[in-house]
Amino acid sequence: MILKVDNVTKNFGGVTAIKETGFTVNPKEIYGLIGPNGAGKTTMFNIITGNYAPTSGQVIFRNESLSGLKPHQIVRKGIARTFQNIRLFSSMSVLDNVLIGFDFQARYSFLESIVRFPRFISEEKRIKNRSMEILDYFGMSSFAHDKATDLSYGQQRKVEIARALATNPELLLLDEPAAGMNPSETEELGEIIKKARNDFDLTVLLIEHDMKFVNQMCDKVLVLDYGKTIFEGRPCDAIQDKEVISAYLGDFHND
Amino acid sequence: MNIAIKKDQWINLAIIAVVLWFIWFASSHFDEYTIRILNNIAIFIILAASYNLINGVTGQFSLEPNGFVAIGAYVTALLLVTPEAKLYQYAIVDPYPFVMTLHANFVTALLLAGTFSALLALCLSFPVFRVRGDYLAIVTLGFGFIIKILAINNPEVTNGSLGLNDIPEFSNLYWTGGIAIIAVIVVLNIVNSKFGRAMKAVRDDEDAATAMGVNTFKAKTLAFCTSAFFEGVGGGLLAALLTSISPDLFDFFFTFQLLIIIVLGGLGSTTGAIIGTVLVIGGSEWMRFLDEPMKFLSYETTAMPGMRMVVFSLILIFIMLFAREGIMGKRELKDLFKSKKKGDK
Amino acid sequence: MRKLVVLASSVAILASVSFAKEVKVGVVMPMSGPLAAYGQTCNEGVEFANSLTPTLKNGDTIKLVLVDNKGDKVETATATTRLISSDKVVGIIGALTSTNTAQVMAITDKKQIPVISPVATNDKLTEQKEFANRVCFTDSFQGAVVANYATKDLKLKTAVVVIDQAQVYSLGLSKAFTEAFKKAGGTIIKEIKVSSGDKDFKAVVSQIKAANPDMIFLPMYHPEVSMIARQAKQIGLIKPMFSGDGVANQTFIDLGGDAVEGYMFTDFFDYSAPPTQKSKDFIAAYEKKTGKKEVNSFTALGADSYNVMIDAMNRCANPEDSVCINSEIKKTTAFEGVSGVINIDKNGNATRSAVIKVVNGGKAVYKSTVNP
Amino acid sequence: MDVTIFMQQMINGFSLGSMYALIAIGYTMVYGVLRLINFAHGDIMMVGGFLGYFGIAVLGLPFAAAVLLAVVGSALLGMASDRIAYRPLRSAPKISLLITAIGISFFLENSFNVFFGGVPRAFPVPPYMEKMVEVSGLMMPVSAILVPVVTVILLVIILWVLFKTKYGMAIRALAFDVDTVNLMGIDANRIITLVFGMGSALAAVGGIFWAVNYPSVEPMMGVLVGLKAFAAAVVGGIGSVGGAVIGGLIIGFTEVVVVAFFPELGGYKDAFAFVFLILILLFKPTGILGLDFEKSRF
Repeated sequence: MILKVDNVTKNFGGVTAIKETGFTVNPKEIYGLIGPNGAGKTTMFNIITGNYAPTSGQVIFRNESLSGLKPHQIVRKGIARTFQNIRLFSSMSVLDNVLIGFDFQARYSFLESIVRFPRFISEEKRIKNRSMEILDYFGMSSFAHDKATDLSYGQQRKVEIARALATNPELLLLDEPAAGMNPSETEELGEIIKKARNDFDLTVLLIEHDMKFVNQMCDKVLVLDYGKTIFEGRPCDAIQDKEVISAYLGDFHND
Repeated sequence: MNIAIKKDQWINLAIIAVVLWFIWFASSHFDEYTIRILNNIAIFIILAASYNLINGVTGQFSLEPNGFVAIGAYVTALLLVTPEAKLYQYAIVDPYPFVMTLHANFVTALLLAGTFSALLALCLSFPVFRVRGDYLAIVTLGFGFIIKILAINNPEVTNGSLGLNDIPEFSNLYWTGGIAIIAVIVVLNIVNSKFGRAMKAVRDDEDAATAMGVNTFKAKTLAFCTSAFFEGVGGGLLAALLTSISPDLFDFFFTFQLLIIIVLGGLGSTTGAIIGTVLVIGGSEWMRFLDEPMKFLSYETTAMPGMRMVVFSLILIFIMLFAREGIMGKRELKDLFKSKKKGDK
Repeated sequence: MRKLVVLASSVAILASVSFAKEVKVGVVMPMSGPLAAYGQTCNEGVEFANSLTPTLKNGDTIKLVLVDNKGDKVETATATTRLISSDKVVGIIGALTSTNTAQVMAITDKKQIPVISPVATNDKLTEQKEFANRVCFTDSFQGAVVANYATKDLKLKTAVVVIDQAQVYSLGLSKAFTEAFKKAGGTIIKEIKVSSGDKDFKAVVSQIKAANPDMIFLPMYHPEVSMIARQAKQIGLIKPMFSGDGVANQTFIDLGGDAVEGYMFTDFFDYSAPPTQKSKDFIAAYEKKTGKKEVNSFTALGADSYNVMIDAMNRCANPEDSVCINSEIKKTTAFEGVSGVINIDKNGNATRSAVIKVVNGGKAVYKSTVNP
Repeated sequence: MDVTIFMQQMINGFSLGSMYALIAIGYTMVYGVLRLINFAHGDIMMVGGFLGYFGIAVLGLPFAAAVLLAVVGSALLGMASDRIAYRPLRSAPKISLLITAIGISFFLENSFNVFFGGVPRAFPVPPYMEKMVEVSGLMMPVSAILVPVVTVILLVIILWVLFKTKYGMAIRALAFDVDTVNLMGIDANRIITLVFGMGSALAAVGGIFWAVNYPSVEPMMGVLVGLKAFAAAVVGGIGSVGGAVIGGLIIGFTEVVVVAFFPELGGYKDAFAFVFLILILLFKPTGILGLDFEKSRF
C-alpha cells in the first residue's frame, strides 16, 4: 500500500464535496479516479496534495499521515502532480522549468550561491545534467533553451510531466492528462506514462474522462458520483456496472 | 557547455574592469557636480537592482524602499557621527546614553545598517507573505510611513525632525561605485541560482511552484530580506554622502522614483534597473529645464516649477500602457547577445 | 575743457562697463513641492532687490542663478554642488527651511562659499559653521519676544503650547518660548503634540478648553494654525492666541476667517510701518511694479539677504573673493535693510528688531516693535 | 475628565470616523470588483474638493449645485481614468495596474500643484453649515453632524443599488469573475467603468465634506486621508461596504481617543491606521466583516 485515503469527507460551507470516501493504491499501479463533472475528483486531488484540509478523515502516504503538512512539504515527500490546463512557467526556458523540480534537492545554501562556492557549481552541474537526462528521456532535449510556452500543446504536456518527474516522486498525480489531445497524441501519451511508470518505478493516480484512455491505462478505477464511491475495481467491469452507467448517462430506464 | 561558461566569465570580468577604470577616471578628472550625480546614480543602482529582486524577479509588488533606506541611513548616521558632534546637535532633548556610545567604522556601520533592515524585513514578511493578494503594497507603504513617524517622534534617538547632521563624508565614488558593483553581482548570482529560479517561478505561477516543491513563503522572504539589506546599505551610503539626514528625506517620493526606474528599465531585469537608474537620475538633472521658463516654437512659457514631476508621472503611465516590458523586458545583457546569436542560427 | 572731462569720464565708464564682469550669486529655494508658496514669495524679494541694484560699486553686474530644490534634501545637495562647482557662484542665498539650509551649509563650509539664509530661524543652524549667516532673528529671540510681551504687557500667567513634532521650526520656537515664559514667571499647563498635515484638531481644542489657560501659543505654520483657530471658535474656546512668523501671511487670514480676529503673532517687518528709508523706497517700487502695497516679510527678507550680500561684496577689494565676502558679512553693523536695521555677529546670526501684529478686520495690523 | 468632555470626544471621533468611512466605501467598491487598490482614489477626493471650491468661489453656485458639480466631475474623471488607463490593462499582470494607479495619483497631485499652486485655498463654507449646535453642553458645528447622516444615506443607497437593482447584481457577479459576466451578455467593461464612476462620486462627496469640515483645499490634501481610508477598508474587510464604514469609524475613534486621553502619543496619531492594518493582516486577513475572497463578496 503506497497511498491510503482513509474515510475522507470534505464540505465547503453547506456543500458536501466528498462523503466518507476511502481507497488504497498499491505500488506501481496506475489507478484511475473517474466520474461525471462535479463528482469531487479535483477536490480529492487537492486534499491529497494538501491544498485543502479534509473536514474529517486523513490521507496516509507510505503509512505516514499527511494531515497538517503544507503542500510543498508533501511534494518533497514524493507526491508530484500536473495540472489540467498546463501551467508551465512562462518566462523561463524548458530546462529552467524542469530545474525548478530539483530546487529542493540541490544541496547548497543561499550564501554559497552568492559567492559561487565550488559546491554551488558542482550541484548546479549535477541537477542540470539530471534535467537534461529527463528531457532526453522525453525526447525534448533539443528544445531545452526554448521558451517553455513557445512549444506545441503535446510538447508542453511532456515538459510538464518531465518537470513533475524532476521532483523524483514515488506517486504521480495526473489531472486529466489527455484533455484536449487528439487520439494519436493520447495514444502516444499513454505509452509515455506506462514507460515512465516502469523506468522510474512510479505509481500513478490520474483523473480522466476519456474512457478509452482509462481502459488502456488503468489497472484499477474508482468511480465517484456526488462525492460518494459507487464502484471500485477493474475498468472493464466498471463499464458494465449499472450504477456507473446511470451516474454517467442518467437513469433512462426508470420504470 | 563549459567553454560558454568560461566566455561568460571573461565578459563579466571585462565589464567590471571597464567600470572600475571609469570610477578611477571619473573621480580624478570630473568636476564636483558630475561626481555627485555619479554618486547618486551608483547609490540608486544599488537600490534599484535590489528593489527589482522583490518587485520584478519575484513579482511581489512592494513599496518598501523608503522605509529601509531610512533605517539604513539612521543606523549608519548614529554609528558614524562622533559623540561630541552628537552632544551639541541634540537640541530638543538629550539623547539616550546608549546613543552616545554608538560608534563604528564605515564598513561595520554599513553592514549593521543592512543587517538591521534585513531583520526588520523578516519580521514584516510574516504578516505579509502568509496572505495572498496585494496587501504587500499597502503594508509596505504603511511601514514606510510608520518609520518616518518614529523618526520624528523619538528625538532621544534620532534628534527628531532636526535630523542628524555632521555625518563624516565617507561616500566617494570608490565606495558607492564599488558597492554598486558588488550589489549587482550578488543580485545576478542569486537570480542565476536555484533561489532565483524559485523566485521567478513564484512570479509566473505560485501554485505551480508549490506543486514543484518550492517553499514559496521562503522564496518571497529571501527576496524581501535581500532587497531590504541592500536598501539599508544604500541608505547608509546616502547618509554618508549628504552628511545630514532628516525624516522628510525618506517619504514616498523616494519609492516612486525607484518604481519609475525599474519599470522603465524592465521589471525583472537587473541590467534594465541599471539603465533605468542612469536615465531617471541622470535625466532628472537634465530635465531641470522643464521647471524653468521654456520656449516652445516662440511661445514663451512662464516658469512652471514642478512640471518635471508631472512629466515623470506621465512617463510612468505611458510605459505601463504602451511599453509594459520596459527597455530590457526580462532580459539581461547577455540575453541580448544570445538572442542575436540565435537569430542568425 | 568741460567737453574733454565728459569725454574722458564716458570713456572710463564705457571701459569699466566693457571690463565689467558678471559675478554670479546662487539662490537655492523650494520653487515646487509642498513649500513652493513660501519659496516663491522669498525668491520674489531676491529678484526684485536685484532689479533695484543690479550692479556693484565697481560696475560688475550681479547674475542670480536660481535652482529649485523641491524642498528635498538630495536635490538641495545636488543643486548646491552645481552652483559652486559648475556655475562658480561667489555666494549663495537660500534654502528656506532650517533642515535644507543645514544641508547647503554642510557643503558650502567645505568649499568656503558664504551663505545667507533669509528665514531659517533655528538656533543651532550656524553653530560650528564658519561660512553660515542669516538676516532673520533666531527662534529663541522670537520666543522671548512673545513670552515677554504676554507676561509683561498683557499680564498673562498660564499658557498651553501646541507643538508639531514634524517641524523643526515648531520645536525650536516652542522650546525658546517655554524657557522665556517660565523665566518671566509664567507656567506652562500642558504641552500637546500634533503632526503637520493634520486637519482634525477637535480633540486638541477640547483638551485646551478643559485646561482653561490664560493664553495659547501655537508655534506652527498657517495651514494647521488656521484649522485650530477655527475649531477652537466652534467649541467656544475664546482665549488670546499667539504664533511666530509661520503665520505671517495673507493666506492664514483667508483660511482662518473670523476665527482669527484678535490673533497676535510676531513678524520681521510690517509694510505699513517701514522702519528705514530703504524699506520706504522698496515698498514704493514694489507697489509701482505689482500694484500691491502689502510686501510680505519673506519677500522683504529675501531682498535683505541680497542687499547684505552686495553690501559685503562692495566692501571687498576683489568682489569675487568669497572668504573676504564672508568676513565682511560678519562685520555688517546697523545695516539699513528693507525689513529693518540688521547687525550680524561673528557667528553669522542677526540681531534685529521684531514687530508684533494683530489680526483686525481681516488685516494684519501693526501693534508694536521690540528691539533686541 | 467629566462626562461632557468624554461625550464631546466621542462625537469628534464619530464625525472623523464617518469622514474616513465615506472615502473607504469608494475604495472597497473598486477593490471588490477589480481587485485593484486605486491609489488615485485619495486624489480624486482632492479633485472633488477643488471642483466644489470652484463651484462656490468662482462660479458662485449654491452649495448643493457645487456638490453636484463635484460629484459629476469626479465621476467623469474616475470613468475616464478607467477607460484610458485601466481598461487596456485588464489582462495585464496585477503589478502594471497598481503602478498605473500610482502614476495617475502622482499626475493629479502634481498637475494641480503646478496649475493651481501649493497654497491652500480657503473653502467658502455656507453659513448654515458653520452654525453651532449646543446639546447639553456639547458643542458641534452642523457640518460635523451632517457627515454621519450623509454617510448613512449613501450607505443605504449603495446597498440598495447592489442588492436590489440589475446593475447591482451585475456588479456583484463581476466581483466573482469578470470573464463569465461577459458570457452572460453583460458588457463587463461598461459595468467596471460605472463602478469607477460610483466610487469616484463617493470620493467627491467625501472631498466636499472634508473641505467643509476643515475649510481648505490644496493639491496634497488627498494623500494621507486616502491611505487611512484604504487601511479602514482593509480593517473593515476589503470588498464589504459595511466593513468600510466600520473600519472608518474604528480608525476615526482611535485617532481622537489617542489625542484626547494619551496626549504624549499625539505625534503617533497618523501611524495608528497602519498599525491596525498590519495587526488585522496578522490575525484576520479578511478583515472584520470581510468574507474569504474565494467565496462571496460584499
